[in-house]
Amino acid sequence: MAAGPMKMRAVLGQGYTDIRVLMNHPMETGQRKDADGKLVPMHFIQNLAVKVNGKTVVDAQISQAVSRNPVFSFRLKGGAKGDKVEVSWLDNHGESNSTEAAVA
Amino acid sequence: MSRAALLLALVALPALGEPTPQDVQKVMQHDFHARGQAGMDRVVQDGVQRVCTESHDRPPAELAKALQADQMKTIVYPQGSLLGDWQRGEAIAQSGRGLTWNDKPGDAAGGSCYNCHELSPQELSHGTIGPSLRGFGRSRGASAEVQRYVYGKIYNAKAYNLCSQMPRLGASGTLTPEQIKDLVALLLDPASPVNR
Amino acid sequence: MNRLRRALLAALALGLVRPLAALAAWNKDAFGAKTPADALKSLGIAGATPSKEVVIDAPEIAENGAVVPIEVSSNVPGTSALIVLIEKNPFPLAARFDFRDGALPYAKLNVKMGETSDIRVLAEAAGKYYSATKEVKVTIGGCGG
Amino acid sequence: MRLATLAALAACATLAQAQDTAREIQRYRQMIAEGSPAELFELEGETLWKKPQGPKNVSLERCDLGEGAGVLKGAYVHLPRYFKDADRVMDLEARLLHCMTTLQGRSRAEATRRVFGSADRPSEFESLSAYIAAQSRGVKIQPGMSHPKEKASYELGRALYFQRVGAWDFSCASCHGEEGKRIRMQELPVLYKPESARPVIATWPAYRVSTSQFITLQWRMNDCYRQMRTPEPTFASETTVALIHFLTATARGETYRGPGNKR
Repeated sequence: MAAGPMKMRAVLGQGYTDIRVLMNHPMETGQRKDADGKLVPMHFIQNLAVKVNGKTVVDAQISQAVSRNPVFSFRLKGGAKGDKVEVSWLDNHGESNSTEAAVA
Repeated sequence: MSRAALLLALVALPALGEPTPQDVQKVMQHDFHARGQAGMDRVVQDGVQRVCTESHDRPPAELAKALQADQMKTIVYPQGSLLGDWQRGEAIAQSGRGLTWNDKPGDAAGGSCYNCHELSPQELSHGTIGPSLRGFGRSRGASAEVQRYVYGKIYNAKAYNLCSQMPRLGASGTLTPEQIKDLVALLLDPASPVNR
Repeated sequence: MNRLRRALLAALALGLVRPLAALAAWNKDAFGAKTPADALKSLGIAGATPSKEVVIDAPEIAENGAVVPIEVSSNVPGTSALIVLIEKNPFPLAARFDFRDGALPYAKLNVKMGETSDIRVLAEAAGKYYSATKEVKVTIGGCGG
Repeated sequence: MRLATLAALAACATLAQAQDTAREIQRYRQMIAEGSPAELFELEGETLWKKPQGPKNVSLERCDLGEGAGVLKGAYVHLPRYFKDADRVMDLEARLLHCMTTLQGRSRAEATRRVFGSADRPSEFESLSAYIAAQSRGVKIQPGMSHPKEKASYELGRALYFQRVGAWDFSCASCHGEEGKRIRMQELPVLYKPESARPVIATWPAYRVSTSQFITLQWRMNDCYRQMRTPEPTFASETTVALIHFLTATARGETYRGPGNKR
């Protein structure tokens, strides 16, 4: 698939904003063998950040223990329609991606 | 009635417009292709498959008895004890390999037993299509006669119940006599977890 | 001047002072630890008080260890971080979430579990740690064929 | 006496455990459904739908899935159906293959070189199925049932469902034939009964968490026949379409809510 597409939904709930973000990433543990028996090298997202209107509110460190094609949900205190929410990731190969959405 | 006549007698008249097993077989012979060890012979029904399909697994008693007798003749018993090693038996019961188009013919096959049966109480992930076999040997003992029954049932389940869903693991060439003896041990050996 | 610079760099290295924009440095030692105890030591955590205020919502049985959905949160006032450990995994530390003004101490994610194991979650509040554990049984689903 | 009570306790513990097991598996399924990467495949499918390909360098946007050229809304749930231009009943994947060969001018061999993908690289049919199926969310399932060839396809599908073949004498009904049966931990819906078929067909195609792949009904037919120890069914052949037709017709009337999420 394209270099790790991401999809995010930010919806105003009761008293908090519900953020759900999907990201395409193999999250390889380094222990999996490919079709012809070769070990696939470690390749996983290490850092994940959620920013609201430019300010980091969630700063996460994750590992190869997170499932492939990760799906995360977070909750922001309050929040208002139109707030700009951005989620970005950085993996152990130095690759990164980010996506943003306005709170619906 | 001779066996052939029995087979030819249609077990159940198909409803109008409903394809017969022969019609279905023709479509499959057109729509399938051999792959790996799975050849096109496998879409051609034998007598047991034909009768069970036509009767929706409820064959007329007389026909069933006759065909079961035929199936009984296919069972070949090895010499001596039929009790193998239950630990190898557990591994065979766990393995789902064997006879698929991506199984290599030389590789050891398994019995897929846990897919349908409960056996050792330690295995939470077991099926329920077949009866639970927990404590099977505890209640029946491990006499030569019981060993022979279990060996035969694994070798060709259709000899005992014509339209059983249990594969003919010996007759189909899936398991070797040695592997079947190991499964007999898994079921009958007092030391096997099935009987503890 | 360089004494101050050196102290700041040292502090940065220890992750005590996070540059506003940059992400927390990925804690190689903690994530590389092979036992829960070593992971906590690398995170500078001496001990944690078990508390019902730390909540783990996870299935008791997961049909497949590749994707185990867990929801972790903390009702301890002032919670600033949640740490997720999967005790029996080759590398027990699975994730660490630091929450700042505006985010609730809550996260839902899918984790991999090598085998049936306890999931342990720690909540950090005002430098003290509170913990909860939940066992998830991992079975092999499907036809095993 | 104590031994008997212990045994009794153990017995009812197992029974209780069995019910807990089923309930917990249900909870596991419900939790993984809430966070599904299926949407990522829908995105990929949209890109492919619009991407010019083949000797004619044309996208699939003019492909008629039965509701008119390029119309996606409700197309998936009205398949399989009869198509006059091909004079046969087609499911979604058969129809996509038809558009690839006619509109895009691709050879059947090239278009079907890789019909089932991998976690690293889904196949075109998988991504396209995710995107197109999603366009039918909220629409009632209603495959073609009026044309004589549609009726024949349905009847063939039903007969195939009960046809015992292969080295292990299985039919679909061997596993999908009786209520409450399981293979390992996997419950087996009795798919010739509407009430069992509806929730299943309403959530296929689906993202499979255990392999991180997006799987379609053509794959499902292929993999079931593999486990039945038969030779391989040709992709989008009459057999596979007839079976999918029988299952979809059995589920008709249900509101589609896929793409879904499977173990």
